[in-house]
Amino acid sequence: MGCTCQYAGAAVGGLIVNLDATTARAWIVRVAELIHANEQRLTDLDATIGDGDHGANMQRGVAAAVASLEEQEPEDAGKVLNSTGRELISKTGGASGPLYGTGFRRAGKELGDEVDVQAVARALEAMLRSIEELGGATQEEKTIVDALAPAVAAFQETSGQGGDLHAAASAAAEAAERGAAATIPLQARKGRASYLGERSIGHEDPGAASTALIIRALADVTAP
Amino acid sequence: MGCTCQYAGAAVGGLIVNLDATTARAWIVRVAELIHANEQRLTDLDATIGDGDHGANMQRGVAAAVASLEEQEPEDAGKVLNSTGRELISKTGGASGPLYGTGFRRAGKELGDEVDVQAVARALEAMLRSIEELGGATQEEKTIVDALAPAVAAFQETSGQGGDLHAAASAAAEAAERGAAATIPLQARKGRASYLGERSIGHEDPGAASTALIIRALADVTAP
Amino acid sequence: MKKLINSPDTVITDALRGMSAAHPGLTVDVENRVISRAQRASDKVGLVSGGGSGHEPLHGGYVGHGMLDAAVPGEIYTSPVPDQIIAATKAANADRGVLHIVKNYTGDVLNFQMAAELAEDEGIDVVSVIMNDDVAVEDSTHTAGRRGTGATIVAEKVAGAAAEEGADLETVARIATEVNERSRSFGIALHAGTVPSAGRPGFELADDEVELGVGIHGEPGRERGTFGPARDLVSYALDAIHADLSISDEVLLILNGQGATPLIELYGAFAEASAWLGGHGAAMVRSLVGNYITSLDQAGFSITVTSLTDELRRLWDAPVSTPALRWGV
Amino acid sequence: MKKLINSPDTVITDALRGMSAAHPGLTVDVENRVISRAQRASDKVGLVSGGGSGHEPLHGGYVGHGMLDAAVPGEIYTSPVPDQIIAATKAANADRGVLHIVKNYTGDVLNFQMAAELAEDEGIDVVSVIMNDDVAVEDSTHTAGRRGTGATIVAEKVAGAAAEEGADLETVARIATEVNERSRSFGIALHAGTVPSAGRPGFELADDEVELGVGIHGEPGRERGTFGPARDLVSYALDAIHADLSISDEVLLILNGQGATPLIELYGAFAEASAWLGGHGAAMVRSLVGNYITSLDQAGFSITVTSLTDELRRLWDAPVSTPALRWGV
Ligand SMILES: Nc1ncnc2c1ncn2[C@@H]1O[C@H](COP(=O)(O)OP(=O)(O)O)[C@@H](O)[C@H]1O
Ligand SMILES: Nc1ncnc2c1ncn2[C@@H]1O[C@H](COP(=O)(O)OP(=O)(O)O)[C@@H](O)[C@H]1O
Ligand SMILES: [Mg+2]
Ligand SMILES: [Mg+2]
Ligand SMILES: [Mg+2]
Ligand SMILES: [Mg+2]
Repeated sequence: MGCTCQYAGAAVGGLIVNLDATTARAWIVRVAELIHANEQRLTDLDATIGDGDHGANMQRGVAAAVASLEEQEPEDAGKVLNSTGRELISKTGGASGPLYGTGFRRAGKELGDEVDVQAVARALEAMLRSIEELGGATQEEKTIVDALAPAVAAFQETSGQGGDLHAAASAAAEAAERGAAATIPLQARKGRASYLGERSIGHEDPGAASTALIIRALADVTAP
Repeated sequence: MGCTCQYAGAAVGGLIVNLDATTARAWIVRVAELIHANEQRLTDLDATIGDGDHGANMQRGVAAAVASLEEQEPEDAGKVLNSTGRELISKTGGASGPLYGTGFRRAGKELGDEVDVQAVARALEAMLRSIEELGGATQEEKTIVDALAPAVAAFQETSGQGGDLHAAASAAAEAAERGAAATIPLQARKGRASYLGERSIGHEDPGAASTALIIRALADVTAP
Repeated sequence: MKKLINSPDTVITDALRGMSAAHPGLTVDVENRVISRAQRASDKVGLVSGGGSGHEPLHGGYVGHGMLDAAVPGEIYTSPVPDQIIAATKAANADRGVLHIVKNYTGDVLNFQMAAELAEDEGIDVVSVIMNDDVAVEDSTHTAGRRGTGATIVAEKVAGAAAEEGADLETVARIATEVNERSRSFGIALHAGTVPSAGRPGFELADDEVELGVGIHGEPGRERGTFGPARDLVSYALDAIHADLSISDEVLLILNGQGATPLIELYGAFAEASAWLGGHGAAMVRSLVGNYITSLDQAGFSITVTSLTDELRRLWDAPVSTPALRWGV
Repeated sequence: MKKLINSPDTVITDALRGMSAAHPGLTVDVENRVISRAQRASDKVGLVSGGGSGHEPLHGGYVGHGMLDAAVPGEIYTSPVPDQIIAATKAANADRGVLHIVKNYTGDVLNFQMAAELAEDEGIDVVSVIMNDDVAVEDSTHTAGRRGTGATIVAEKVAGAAAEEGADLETVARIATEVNERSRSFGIALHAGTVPSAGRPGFELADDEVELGVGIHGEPGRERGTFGPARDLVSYALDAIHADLSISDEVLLILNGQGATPLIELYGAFAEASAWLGGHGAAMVRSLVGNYITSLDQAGFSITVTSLTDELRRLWDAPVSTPALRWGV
């Protein structure tokens, strides 16, 4: 099975239907590209309501994740995500490192060597749950969760209605972006931004913004 | 003699002919007034080529000297100058404190209970010599000496030609002021300003400026 | 921005190289960013602390006999990563368990938690004590909780002394917890510090403004206040502490500089703090004045008050030999 | 100007009150401005130093066992007055004579000289050693001579240890003189400090400028230079020192902060200095990193190198217990 699975995501008439190892790697590489392109924006968002290191943190983490994937070539998507999670934990620092890192590890564990869109839905849900559990945040506390929770819901809904991986990922990315924008009027109740109290209102949460990039990257690499 | 001397300086037809205790006290009080009025200027001069404390130093010293005179009422001019010197040493700090303090003490010692213009000439010369000895400076090194040396010379010349106390003091004050102004093109070779090397050129020496005030004060209080 | 650095990227590495060269009593793993004792202790509970860099001498300056066994510096103002913490935990481990002293910031807490789990997997007993002494931030479900600041130094010193005496992990953790419960801190900034990679001050204060309740990363506090004499600023800080901790009997007072405030000013502020304590019936029996937990080149101060017990006082007095605190040896 | 002070007029008094409250081991005569040991030493040569304030912990922070017996702080950047120095000399006198350690500034030299004469009149043997280690200033008849800076700390420590061992006045003075001869210093400023009564920085540096060879009162040095990486600035300073002192064998290195430069930067600069010394065949066997002789809130650093002898090294290692330097006790 390992072998079929590994190449099952190869384009069928240009269409990527499964999250195989190649696509998973492409996802992480695309995440790195998007983070790199948005590093300054993430830093600026964090400077406004946090400590101004979110761009640098994420950049450090995803660069390490990509470097590690180049060295190791994990054989299935689950292992790709697991390796990514480990690198994010090891290298990111800050609050976001353990949160995203744990999220990717649990997603990878959940995914295992499965590849279809339903499995990806379950993997993303595992990512969300583990981040909620570790960080203790619920929605509307102005965190990663505010982008990830609607993304997961949209992914599930689209895939449940028969949407393919790209359709589900696209819906998730849009939901994540809306979720990130919706953090603007919120008052932070978790993380450094919470120290600001009401002064955190009126600014987008940097972690929600980076979550939107992560989900957008999945939509990008699954595009036909 | 003590008694006659003590009041010998009292105005004769408005003229002060001797440096009695009253006149000596008036001199020091007038020095304090002039220093007070020029404190900022002295500070600014010192800030430019030194460490910006000459105004504060002098102000502290002369205020203490006046306070002490009020308490003690020394019986002759020599003792007034001696007391002033001691207070300047005790309270001024900086290079100027020991220099002026020693200068006034030695002037007081030289003067003793004498009061006439010749004695004052010898006292001022003693002041100059002691300052030169203690500080090791000669003329044109951009110090107190550059104002005091011409002042003493002018005082001696005027009194030697029969000029009275006021005439001699006025000539001395003018010479001191010219001497202070003449420090502007000099390069400092003594004191903090010497660290500036050529950058000390183009600015008046603060110590020379305060010397000019001290001598001017003598001219002021001996005016008819 | 003029800073005495080679480049913003090398600040941590360069500083670690410097620590290594300056302190033969420390082993500094520059690459993995772990500072530990050159002479590994045996048969005692190990103590590990760490957090973002920029707070020097915290924590590396507190590694040595009577205090920490190892410290892990993160990037500037960013928590260290689990790999570092695990390495430090191993370096500190002498088979009696390891205490993690963690300042309450989400990043620090999470990264230490990950590391503790992984260290436990490798058979090392780890207990964590979370420091949260900064009264500037309300401790409610609406925030990440009070921040950990100056009391961390006290916990490291006192728990370190207990470990050196042979106390077990539970006792050492209990003592650190007690320090946390009996300590409160409050900071006021006059000028923001500059993170090298950012290149400009973290916040702007007008000529007549101060940040009341500032955090050690230049986080905002309760409010912007009006600049005033040291006496008033010190009273404000102590009133804030007093509102949350009954100050009486014997106290330890730390008058800490944030990095760019000269010692002559800190001594002046200390005089006011000590007078305030006297006026409130407290006996200041121990104290520190100086730069102990800084925020780069931020100007300002923080005050930490620990209400002492006989045990805490005895442990505070015990010998300590680290780059930044040394007495009795 | 925002400073942590009550008012420019009370800075010294307030700081002395703070020192008094913070250090039970010191007796601080706030009114007369004399800091001395609470436990007066007996049967040893007394050591007195002093100078303008603003250089803390110098000199008050170096009063205690193994170092100074008394210190006299002047106004900010202004030498103390003879009355203070005489009082300190009396406090330090244990009938074995008193050493005055004086930094070479006209004001300091003259005021200590006046005091020494008056103390001699009262039957106290006084010997003065004038420190002039700052190579930034040419030592010629065209200047007041080289300034005294960081080597003063070394002289106070080492001569203090000799006195504690019972050496006589001549020997203690000889050792302080030897430190002066074997030490050189050089400072570089990145931003000027602010004297409280002046209310604005002592000089202006452009964003790309540094003052090379700056004095401890913010006096100008050799030239304005271009700002660059720590490595280059440190090399410039060490080259200047090296040009005047053959650096080889065993040296003591002090990497000193001027007041507003954070410790993390000083450690980075220390790494460069230690590498430079290694590259020039010197063995850095002893060192200090931190704020030891400051210039209020000036940003920058200075380097002092002392070429050690066996005797100097032994005396440096001897126990010392002061607010700012403490080891071996
Ligand atoms: N408890 C939490 N749960 C979920 N997300 C959180 C939590 N705390 C912080 N975050 C997220 O982490 C982001 C900040 O990450 P980062 O700047 O990298 O770390 P740090 O805050 O330690 O500097 C915040 O914008 C927020 O989205
Ligand atoms: N060796 C010296 N001989 C004579 N005058 C001197 C000498 N050194 C300094 N001065 C005078 O002292 C003045 C500075 O005095 P002040 O600012 O009070 O002391 P400091 O230089 O110690 O701060 C200089 O302007 C100069 O006129
Ligand atoms: Mg951040
Ligand atoms: Mg001056
Ligand atoms: Mg951070
Ligand atoms: Mg001066």
